Amino acid sequence: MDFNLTEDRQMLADTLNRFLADQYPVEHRNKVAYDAPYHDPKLWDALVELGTLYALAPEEAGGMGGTGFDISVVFEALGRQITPEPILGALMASRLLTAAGADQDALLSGASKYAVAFTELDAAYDLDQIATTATAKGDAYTLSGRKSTVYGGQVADIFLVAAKLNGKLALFKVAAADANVTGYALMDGAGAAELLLDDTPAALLLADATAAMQDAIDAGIVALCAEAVGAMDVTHAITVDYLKQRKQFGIAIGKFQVLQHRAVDMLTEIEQSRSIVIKAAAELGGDDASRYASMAKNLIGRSARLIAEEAVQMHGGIAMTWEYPVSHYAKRLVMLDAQLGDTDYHLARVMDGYKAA
Amino acid sequence: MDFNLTEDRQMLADTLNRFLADQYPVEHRNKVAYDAPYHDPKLWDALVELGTLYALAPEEAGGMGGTGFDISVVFEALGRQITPEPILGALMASRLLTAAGADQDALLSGASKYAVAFTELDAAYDLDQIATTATAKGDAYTLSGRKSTVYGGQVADIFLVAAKLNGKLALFKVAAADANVTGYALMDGAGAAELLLDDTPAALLLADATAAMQDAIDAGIVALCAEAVGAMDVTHAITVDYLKQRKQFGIAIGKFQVLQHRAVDMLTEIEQSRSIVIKAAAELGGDDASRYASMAKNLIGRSARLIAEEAVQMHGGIAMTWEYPVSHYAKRLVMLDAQLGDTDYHLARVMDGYKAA
Amino acid sequence: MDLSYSAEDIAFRDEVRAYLAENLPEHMSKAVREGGELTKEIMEEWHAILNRKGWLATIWPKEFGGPGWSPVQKHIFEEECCRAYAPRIVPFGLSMLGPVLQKFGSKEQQDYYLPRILNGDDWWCQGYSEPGAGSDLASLKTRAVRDGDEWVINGQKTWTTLGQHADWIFCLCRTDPEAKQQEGISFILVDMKTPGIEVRPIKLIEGGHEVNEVFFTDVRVPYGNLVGKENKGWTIAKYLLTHERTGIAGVGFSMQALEEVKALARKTLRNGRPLIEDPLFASRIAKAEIDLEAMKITNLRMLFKAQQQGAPGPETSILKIKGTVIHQELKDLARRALGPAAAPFPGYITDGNLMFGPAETAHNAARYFNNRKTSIFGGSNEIQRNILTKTMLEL
Amino acid sequence: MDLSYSAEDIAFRDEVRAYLAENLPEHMSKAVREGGELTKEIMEEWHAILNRKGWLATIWPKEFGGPGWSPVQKHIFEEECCRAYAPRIVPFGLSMLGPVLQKFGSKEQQDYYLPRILNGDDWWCQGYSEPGAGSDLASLKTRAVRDGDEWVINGQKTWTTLGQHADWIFCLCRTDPEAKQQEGISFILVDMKTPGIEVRPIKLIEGGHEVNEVFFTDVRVPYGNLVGKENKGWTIAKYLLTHERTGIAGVGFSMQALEEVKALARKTLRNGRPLIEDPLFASRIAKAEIDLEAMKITNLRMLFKAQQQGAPGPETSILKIKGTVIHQELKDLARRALGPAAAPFPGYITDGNLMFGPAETAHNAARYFNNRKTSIFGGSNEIQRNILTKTMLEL
Repeated sequence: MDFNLTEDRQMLADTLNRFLADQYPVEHRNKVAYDAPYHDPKLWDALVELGTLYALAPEEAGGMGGTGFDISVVFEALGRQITPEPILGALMASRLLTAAGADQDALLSGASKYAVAFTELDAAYDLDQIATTATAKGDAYTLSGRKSTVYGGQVADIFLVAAKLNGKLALFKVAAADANVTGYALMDGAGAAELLLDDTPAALLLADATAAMQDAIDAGIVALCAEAVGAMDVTHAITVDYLKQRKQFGIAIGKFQVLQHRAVDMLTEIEQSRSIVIKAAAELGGDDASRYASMAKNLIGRSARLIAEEAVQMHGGIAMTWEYPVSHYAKRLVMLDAQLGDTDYHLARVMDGYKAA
Repeated sequence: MDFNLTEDRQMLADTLNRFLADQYPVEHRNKVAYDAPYHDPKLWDALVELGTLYALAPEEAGGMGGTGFDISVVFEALGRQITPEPILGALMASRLLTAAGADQDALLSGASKYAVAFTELDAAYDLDQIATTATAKGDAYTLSGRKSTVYGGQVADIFLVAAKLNGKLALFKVAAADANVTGYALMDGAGAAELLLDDTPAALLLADATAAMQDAIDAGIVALCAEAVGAMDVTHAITVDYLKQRKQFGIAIGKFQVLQHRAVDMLTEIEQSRSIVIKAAAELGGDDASRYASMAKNLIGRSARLIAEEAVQMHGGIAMTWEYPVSHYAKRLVMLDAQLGDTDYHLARVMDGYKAA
Repeated sequence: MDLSYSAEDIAFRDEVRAYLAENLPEHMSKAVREGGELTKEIMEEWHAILNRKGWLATIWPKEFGGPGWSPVQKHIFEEECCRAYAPRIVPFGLSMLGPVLQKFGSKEQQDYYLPRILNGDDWWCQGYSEPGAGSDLASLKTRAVRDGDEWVINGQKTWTTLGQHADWIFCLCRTDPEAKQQEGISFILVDMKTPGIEVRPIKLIEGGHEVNEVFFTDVRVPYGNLVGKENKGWTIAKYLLTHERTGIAGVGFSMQALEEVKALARKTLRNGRPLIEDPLFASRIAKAEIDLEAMKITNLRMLFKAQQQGAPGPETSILKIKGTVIHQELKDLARRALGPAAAPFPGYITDGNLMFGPAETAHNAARYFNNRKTSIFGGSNEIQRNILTKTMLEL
Repeated sequence: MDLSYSAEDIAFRDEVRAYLAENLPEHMSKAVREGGELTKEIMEEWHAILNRKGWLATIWPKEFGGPGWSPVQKHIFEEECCRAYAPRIVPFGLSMLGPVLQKFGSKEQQDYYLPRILNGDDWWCQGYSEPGAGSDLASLKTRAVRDGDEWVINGQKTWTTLGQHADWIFCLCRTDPEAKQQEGISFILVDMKTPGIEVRPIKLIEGGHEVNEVFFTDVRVPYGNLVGKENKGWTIAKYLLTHERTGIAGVGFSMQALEEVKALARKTLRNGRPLIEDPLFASRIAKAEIDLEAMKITNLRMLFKAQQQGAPGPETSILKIKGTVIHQELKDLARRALGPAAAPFPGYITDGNLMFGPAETAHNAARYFNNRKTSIFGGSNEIQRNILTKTMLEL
């Protein structure tokens, strides 16, 4: 048993944290997160340069990491600065390409941006409900359907698209140039796209992709949850600092016991969140990966909302403004619940396990 | 719109409150509530004398009240002293006898004690699951099955028993003398009984009793919820008083803001509880009676647990002792959730309404 | 005990309902349903419509142009307006300054300002909060110094709602810096066109422009713009804080929000079935609905008590606390119901083919975030708990 | 980062598991499962079994007869004992007085008392709390006055757990009434057979007898029963409060409780189907299970940190707060699962034909109420939050 990071991972964490704190102050983050293309291409290049993407893939796929702990280290750092770079898509695409045994040099070198298109309007979280269809035309395929809120899709070169083929969920590669892509900003910054497919040419990657998609989702959940822990840490630190600085009725509001105890309860939930991410990261790739990913996403869904709402409430009006960083952290913490399955969706998955047993 | 009690009801409330406060101090209550027959026969007589039972039945059935507000006035007063007298059974039996057009003079005069036996081990709350069976023998009937936790059953003269007859839920009258009755004390004081029926002779009251049983349950819920409001009021008052008296670290603990805000949140939930009981009482007997009864029982289930747990926690060790009244109020507040359908059961009933709509 | 409305009240409700059906323009109720920011034009137009009917200044006494309604009638009117998705009445002139002038203003002030409020000639805003003086109003710093027949005002106000539209602002200013905190404050009316005033927008969490900062640099207004006595502005501020608090439960808005959530959960498919059939989501709705049903009665009980006693008591803080919690929970559910479809930044999806659902849903996430304000402003829920601690628990 | 146990730890776990399977008598694990109060005999018998194996004083250094385990091994041992439903070890002699004597006691005291604790010759209880001095220990009033070679003790202790069985009590007594609150307190050992001691039972909320009041009237004990320096008892009390806190999360007990709830929810029919298929109930279990999974890791993280730093830090208060909340929630679920069948007062249904289910369930409601104590004693959760405020948030 050892809860220390390996030296390599600690170095990666330190590098990313230093780099982002230095190059990516929140004012800059807010500017790029809400102006097309809803991220900072220079920062993307710099993050690639630092080896961020290589950390997300295993050696056999050309990377230098790819375990749950590699993923959580990277995304916790990204979360501390609520970085809107489209790295989640790269992670999930890398898992899928690894499963398909496909080349991913262009992905890991940052030359091509990938986005993963599972979600549809009536299939927010559940793979079973995907309705986009694939049709074989000789050796080639075309896809028809609408993929919705494809995170990072506004700048993707390549989409990995889930579609029904012969009654099974299959995975296809679609070039952005071949599809109808409409990008837009998100409430919490960063971008996404609607992807309209209408007999759009596509290359088959996996004919039976459910297991690989679930693994990509599990990895994505570890990433999102680690991102949330990073963002919660910063939000809590800003809040506690504010409690020390801000005076009301002549004394620092941090002297009010009610706010003290609520700040302690936030701390407790953050520590619990950190723990469940460690567990989900440790289990990633194993037989119980999905179960612990669901546990993590549920707990984070609850704690992130608590931290966001309490941070705003304890600040008062100031945290309701665009100018004050906490508002942006709060938005990210709340909105990430709707990525890759929300609190209730994952609770129900844990409950489903009780029936089987 | 008028939220004042009528003069008659106010007088009844005052009389009951004065009488119980005077004749039924908590030490006496605790003695009779845990010693067979788990109530105070003299007090029962006195309550009957004061007209308590007549207040629960409408004029056409020989009573002088019987509306939701009559019921809530009586039970709120009983709840203030956590009175263990078996009056809930009398109320529900009275509703059933009224529905059956049967004579209830013996009930209202207090000469006969009635208990209502719906619950079974595998039918805790849901009438659909009742498995006790009735068999016709000429004009007479016999019943077989086990009725469980029949509140007040330890002293009942007559049981009104729900059993399946020709695929329908029917209602029967069973004399205690004819049945196998085992009485016992309850965790929160007062008594109940297991009723073993084995070809036990019974008189048919209603061949299709579901609607009447539901009405009796709705009325019982109004009663239990009003009882809870009375008990919560007293619990809160004792707690606030304790916060004023008790010193720690040299000052009254009521000066700690954390305890202040938690005491305020208790108050808020009690006022909400009072409101939902008023609503359920107003709707009793109408088309939406069951819906509002379910709402009341769910809200009370949540608030009563909160008040019980917070009262104990804010007191500290003293409220963990048998000697201190709050422990008994806490037990009653928590345990009444399991009577006539618990928090979850009634929430699900409210949710069922969404499907229909 | 009788929860039903009297025959007269029911007749009144029917009259209001019929009137709204007839006179509330559809583009207005549509704009309210869609949940974006309302334009100044919509708000002014709706004011004018109600004013023509004599139903604008619902809480004013008859002598000043109010309709002379009972508290229950006022409540019914508010409920019906919510039910019809009528625009909210901007409260600063009608609900705040109006009653203040009626109680503390001079005859001249009443005669001049009150008709102009009714006519919509003046759009008022409120100059209370300052940076560093939010819930702790008594520590405000904006100075007003008498110079002959004029006040000279210097300082800064903030959270000035809809100040960007305003013609006038009523301010609390410190006029005696030697006096103790709550003493030495005066209530002064200021024309926003006076030189030295600058209004700067504050962008809110969800990107909207609803509140402002207002800066005062050597702003000169007539001495006669003082309302009430010099240095006695705190009395007025307190009067406003306790006046007409029964609306603070926001029951009507929560009823709107509940209907929206249910409609949305019926339309949204999750795991292949309507979201309202998902037990976890349905249980969240049901809990909120039950709390709201109780709140309706709590609200009426306090309304009834206020009617009997002539004024609302401190227990109305319960309405503020629980009312905002319920409303915020419902707004959370609306966002949750949409799932990822709530994620787009409002305004980005204008192409009809690409919309995620009915236009009403486009602002759901924005409304959730914007509504976090309700437990903060008007005396935060923590301040309300402090008030209840003192008044109801006497701790 | 590596959550798995080392090969040595796994071997150790297997050894413990095999030993418990072999040596824990079934009547004991049955009694623990059933949840009633354990008899003195069971507790003493189990102590003796573990002592024979050398596994009784798990936290004692080897020199005093401990097994010399690492923190991880101690944790594994505790977890396995819970898993096997072994009786809890009564902590007063082994976990509290033992470490105190080892750090503060004289050689004579160590030589005399420590072997007797291991042998079970002396049953110890704790004399800390007093009426009026619960979480606020420093205000205690029990006096010990030196009279030649003796202490004369007068006063009252309360919440003395299992004091009815005790041979000895260790007490905090005020020995210098002039000194400031936390000064002037001494740590004294008292033979319960000394004249002037009276033990009165306190009946608890659920009817059980677990704690007592202990009255001291002119109780004379040798001066040499003082542990450590005169007037320096507060140092010892503080040492005990921060010593060996990792067990306070109660993870093993919560794992027991979770298994019980699941088993019960599988057996119980509600609305005609197993309760575990009821989405509302299942969601309550699932939330608690998720919180517990996180708590397991939080516990291990703090254990790991304590192992690296040599002592647990103030953040272990988190374990107390969240650990008790999770355990209490699970006890609530067990009571809820039974529904009305949880209502009978324990002990009334002894007739096998009339029982409501397996004997394990008879005490579910009683256990729920009894366990409300865990968030109160050992420094209430409010006190833990105060500690975290000061140490972790520095507010």
